[in-house]
Amino acid sequence: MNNKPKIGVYVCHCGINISKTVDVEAVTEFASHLPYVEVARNYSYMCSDPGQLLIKEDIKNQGLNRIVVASCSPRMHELTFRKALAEVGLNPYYLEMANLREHCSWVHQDREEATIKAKKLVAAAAAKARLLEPLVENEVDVEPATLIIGGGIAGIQAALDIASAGFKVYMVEKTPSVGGKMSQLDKTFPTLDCSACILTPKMVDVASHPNIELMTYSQVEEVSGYVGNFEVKVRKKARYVDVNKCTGCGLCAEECRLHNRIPSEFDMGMGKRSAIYIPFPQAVPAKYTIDPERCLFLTRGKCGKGPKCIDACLPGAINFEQEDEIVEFKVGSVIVATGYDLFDPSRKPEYGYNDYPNVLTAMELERLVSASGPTGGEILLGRGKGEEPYIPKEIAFIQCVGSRDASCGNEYCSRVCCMYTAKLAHLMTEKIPDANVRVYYMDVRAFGKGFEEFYDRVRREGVHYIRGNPSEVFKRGDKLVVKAEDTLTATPLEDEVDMVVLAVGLEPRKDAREIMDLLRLSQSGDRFFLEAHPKLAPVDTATDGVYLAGCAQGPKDIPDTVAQAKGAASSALILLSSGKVKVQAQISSVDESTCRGCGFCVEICPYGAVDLVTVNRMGHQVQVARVNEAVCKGCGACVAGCLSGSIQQRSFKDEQILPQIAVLGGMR
Amino acid sequence: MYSMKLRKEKYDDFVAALGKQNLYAPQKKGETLVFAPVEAGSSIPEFLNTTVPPKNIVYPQTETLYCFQAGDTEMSLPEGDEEKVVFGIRPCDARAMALVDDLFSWDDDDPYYLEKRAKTTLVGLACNAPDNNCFCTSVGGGPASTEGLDVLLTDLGETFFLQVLTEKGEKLCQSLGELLEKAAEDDLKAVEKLHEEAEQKISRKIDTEGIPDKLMGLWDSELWAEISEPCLGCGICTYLCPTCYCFDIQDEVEGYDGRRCRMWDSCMFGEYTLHASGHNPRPTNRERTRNRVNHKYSYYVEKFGKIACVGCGRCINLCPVNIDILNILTKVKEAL
Amino acid sequence: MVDLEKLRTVAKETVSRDDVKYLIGWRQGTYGFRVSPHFMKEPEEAEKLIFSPLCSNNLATYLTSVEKLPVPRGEEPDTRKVALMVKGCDSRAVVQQIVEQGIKREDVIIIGCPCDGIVDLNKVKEKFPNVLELVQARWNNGNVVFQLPEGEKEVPREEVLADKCLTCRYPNPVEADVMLWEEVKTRGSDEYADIKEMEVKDVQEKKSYWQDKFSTCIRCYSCRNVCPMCYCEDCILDRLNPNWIFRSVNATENMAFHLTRAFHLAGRCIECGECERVCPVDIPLMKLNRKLYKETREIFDYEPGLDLESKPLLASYRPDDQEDFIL
Amino acid sequence: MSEQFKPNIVAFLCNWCTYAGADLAGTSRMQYPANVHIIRVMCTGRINPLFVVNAFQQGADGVIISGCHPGDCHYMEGNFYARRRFTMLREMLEYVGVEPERFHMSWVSASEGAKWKDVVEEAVESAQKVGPFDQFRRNKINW
Repeated sequence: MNNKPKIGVYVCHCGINISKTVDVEAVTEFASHLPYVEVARNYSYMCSDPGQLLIKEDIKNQGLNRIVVASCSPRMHELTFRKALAEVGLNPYYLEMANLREHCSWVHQDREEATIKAKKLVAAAAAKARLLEPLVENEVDVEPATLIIGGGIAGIQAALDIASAGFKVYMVEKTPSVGGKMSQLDKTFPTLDCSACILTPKMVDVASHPNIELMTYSQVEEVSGYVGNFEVKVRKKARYVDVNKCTGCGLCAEECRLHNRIPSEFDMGMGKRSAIYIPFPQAVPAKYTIDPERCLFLTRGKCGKGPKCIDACLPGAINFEQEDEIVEFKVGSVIVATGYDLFDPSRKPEYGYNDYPNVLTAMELERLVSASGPTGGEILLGRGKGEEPYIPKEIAFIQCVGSRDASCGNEYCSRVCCMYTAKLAHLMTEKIPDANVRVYYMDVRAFGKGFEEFYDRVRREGVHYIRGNPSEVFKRGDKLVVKAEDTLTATPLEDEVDMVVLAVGLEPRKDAREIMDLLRLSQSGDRFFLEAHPKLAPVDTATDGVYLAGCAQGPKDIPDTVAQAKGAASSALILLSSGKVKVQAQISSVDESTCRGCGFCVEICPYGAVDLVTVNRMGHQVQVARVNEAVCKGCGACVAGCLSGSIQQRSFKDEQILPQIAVLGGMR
Repeated sequence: MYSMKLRKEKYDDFVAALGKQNLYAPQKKGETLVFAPVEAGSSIPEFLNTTVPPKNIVYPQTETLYCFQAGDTEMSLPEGDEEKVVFGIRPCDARAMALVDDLFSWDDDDPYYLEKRAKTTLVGLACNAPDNNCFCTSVGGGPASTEGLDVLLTDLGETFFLQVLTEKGEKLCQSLGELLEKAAEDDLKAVEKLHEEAEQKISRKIDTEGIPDKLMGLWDSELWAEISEPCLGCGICTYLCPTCYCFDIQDEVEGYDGRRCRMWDSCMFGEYTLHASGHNPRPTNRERTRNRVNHKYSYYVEKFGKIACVGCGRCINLCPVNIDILNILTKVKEAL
Repeated sequence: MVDLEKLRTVAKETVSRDDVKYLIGWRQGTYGFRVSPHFMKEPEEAEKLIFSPLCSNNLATYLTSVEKLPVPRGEEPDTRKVALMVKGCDSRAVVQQIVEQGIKREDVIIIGCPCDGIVDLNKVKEKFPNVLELVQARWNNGNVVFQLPEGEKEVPREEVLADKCLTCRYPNPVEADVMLWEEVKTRGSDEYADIKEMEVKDVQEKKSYWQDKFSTCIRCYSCRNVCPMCYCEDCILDRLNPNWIFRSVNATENMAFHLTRAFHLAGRCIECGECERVCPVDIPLMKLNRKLYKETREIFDYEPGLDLESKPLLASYRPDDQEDFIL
Repeated sequence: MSEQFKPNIVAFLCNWCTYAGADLAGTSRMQYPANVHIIRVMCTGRINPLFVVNAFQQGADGVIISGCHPGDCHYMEGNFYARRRFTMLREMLEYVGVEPERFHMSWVSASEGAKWKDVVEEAVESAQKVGPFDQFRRNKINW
């Protein structure tokens, strides 16, 4: 094929957006005299159908083989025009754009200067276009399976969706049971459904679904590979219980020498468990686990005359010899649903959480309210050892603890606290009919479906909302004093109460860094995982084939979490069901004949896309770099690090950029 | 022709008198002696010879042949050259120019070179005290050789003794008018004595007899590998050689503007003989070194009847790894 | 102290090994103070080898500069080891070459020659002009003793040693399979006085200084070819497409050439000074290289050619690298 | 000089942050000098420091390198490599007499259109201070 460059230049008026400042006619005339330019035209809207048709017709009729579109930002319409080229059989990468709108007509007013600049930009684009090469978007096969990290409601929902679509799911959960934070909740706002009632069936479904392989008490150790072809290593931690034999009867826990002596994480430390335990009665799988940090036998090497749990277990499931197991498998996509941590209120010492037992977090209250909680659903507060527990009558909620608060590093709104506070306040009035409940708030954000209505209802029920951020909680006699200012009436308050509930916010998990390193994710300013685009790609990440669901990406309530999980599942399914994935075309490649195998590119590549391989060069075994095309993301960092210029990024080669510099530098 | 004298204290006036022409003389640039245009008020430097030979005055290291526009067929030629006078060129370097003239006017005249050469007047300076590694007498030259020169000067201490050798030289002297004095009979005697003494002072010598004829017989000799082993493949020996004239022609394009240039090339560079296919008929320093020696001492002799080496000693002085042409020739003779 | 007997014995033994291709050392040159690299293949050649204050060549450059000729079908390439005599600076070049995978550690036998400093031939020539007879030299308490035709002459080190040796911090090989004699004491320290002096000059002075220096460059590429760290298969300076730097010899291309060369050595230059030594037109190349070396040390706390396990400076980063100049 | 010198600035921007930031400056109709010309690459990591030398050779009076803030690189690490490379380059350029006013590097995110405008103005103003670049500009010599 004769590949002598025949360039078509198309200058867009963009209505008057460009033509108002840039003399479009003059630019077109100028472009028509540039070397290798066969056709130069202008049109009111190049991106419109007739505009695109102009290009297509010229390609067909005049045999153009390079197209320069001088219009808006390539970030806006590069894909549009690439498609147009492809539709008439011209390789879509024979397109170069000159940004005359965002970078020229909109930012300059002097028509003469703007026109000169526009000419330069067009000339530079034409200089590069001449040297463009056709690129092929390769495809790789997709392993029809998904890894889901995290077994909370987000992970559960995504797993069920993908599994129901007929694809394999590997779910890895760090704790001994799926369920996540939602399983700790008593009721859910604003409908006041019982959390367990709606969640447990899904938990059971996950465990029983034939397409889901559930790995609880397990951690992802390593993820390598790339979209469609991730290789995963999971560490299944030793439970010291053979899950195939364990019936979940619980006799072992009864016999454990530490029976009911270890604070239960599930009950926020207010309930007790044994060293061999299930986190909560509805746990899935309902299999016991020995806590290796607590079990006397595991920590000290002896437990009385011998671990009593062994004798108690009739099926003989207990096995202290058990070791961690490494499982390896391949998946095509990954969903990160690792959830969140609750804000630790001891970081706000003014609220006295560490000092007074009757300052609780909302989650602690949640467990108190729960019928399955440590008090069987009664709101009973201990006064200290040997003293009678009491029922609080004066109750204060403090909102935005650890949210919207730059002093503790969290500027964001946690989005759920307003509504869970309203819910708990409602439950207080329900459980303790003579209680006085007030809520200290900054703003009430009741934006979801049924939220505002619920907030209204709670207020009607007598919950008193006071606008003001308390400065201090301290003790006076038997009472706690909340010191605040009612900012609506400008009244300083010292409010004596029996119980203070802190509406703690949501924070990124402390172990988020491990996941980031594992999957090459980034964080946004709030330290939650960064989505590929905040609006248009909220479940995608910078790593192709890795998706986000739930609070790992940012605070959200259950319906939003479920919606995002379904979104992530659908994104993963697009990949899995198409079976193929296109890889980047503008990626790096190595000229193996000049590469000297120094490995700088290997060190530099953030994706591990470059390897050194041994090749035979005229009879000599020499090392050269080679790019894994499916992994390369086309950043080009390797190119600038290569001393011999042997590695080049397609469409951004040195020989393509240098002419741009020449034109923009000298315009000769 | 005839002889004159120039008093050294009149050098300034001499420079002024030639003001309209471009006068080149040895100048210190940093630590290095090169031929450069002389400015008024500069003095005659003490020098044996310049590091860089004056060949670039008639044969620039980079020379624009013509300019063009990408995608266009029109071209523009560079402007013509000005008259130049080279003051203080050593006889070896002038001989080198005379040697290279044969090449550039051989099958086709090379207008770029010949025009510059015609417009250049060479005022040579005989060597009274040759350097350690000078061996001009072994290759047909001498410290007072006149070949290629228009005027030969000899340093008599207070004055320069001028021997006018060509018409160009005469024209130059005439333009100097009063500045020159008539030379005396004694002066000529003193000059001849100086020339003779200088020749005696040349300490490194080789009898080149037989070398040109027999070099080709050593084509496959182990000698070349041994000699070239430490060679770094740099361009010192060739770029600083007054007789090396190889060039490459390259297009230099900036954006859309281009020019076709001729630039010095060196047969010691790997890519000098590199084919587009990737094949290189002279793949290692062994073949390249052999070529360099053969070219000077065999091929050029075959073609033009002269050894293309003037014994200036630059390649010996400056080779970073002490590859010594006299040592090579000695070994060649031993091997013959 | 230098022990030529030991050197020759080790050389003989090494060359006699079946797995050794040759040994690269130094021998006397053809006249005066000159020394030439020697590729020793037979044990009998041992007597030619020397080590003295005249042995300036950094032989590490030959490890990577061997042309790999096409191997005829049916034949195997010669993959035997190369033995190399190294001074302190030379050994750093070898280490850096290994770090950059230019050579493999197991393919080279490093014979360490602790070194009290090498002479600068220009300084020597100034002291002893017109010496044609072969001259030998040795160290005496750090000073240099020349065996001239008229007798021995001792010269204080400050007067004849190369500048790089006067500030040398690594006179002893940092990596060696055999160390030929006891280590010498480190006499130098490097405060970069010359660099700092340059840094504080005003911009016009800097400009004309470098313009002046680079304008004499004839682009013979001896600085590149002698550099043990310049060993790309195909140097970008020789490429026509892309044509980064024109072959034209003029102020702009010379400047760009030298900036490119220096930048490509950023974090890689091991300060052996060979480029400056071989430059026929006396461009003070080390003044530029050492500037980058200084910044490498001061900003990134990094020195190349010391640690076989280190990562190349510009192929690594720290998240907290300084960035005070960035807007 | 009655007419103020208009320096020619070549800017190398990463696609994801500063190029987008410059787009935002456009969308927000911010006004800045017209003598800055942008070359888009995918990442600051792609910008070969020798591009800067080349830009000066080819007639730039000033150069801007700009990309994502550290930690925000679309490709995670590209800007970290760029930072090291340009730290060294900047030291070298200043040392050989290229005024530091001619070389600017910045972190401008996709949301910092206003910062981009500031960077351009800063680059133009400081290049104005030091005047046209002719130290090793190509077209001044031999053309």
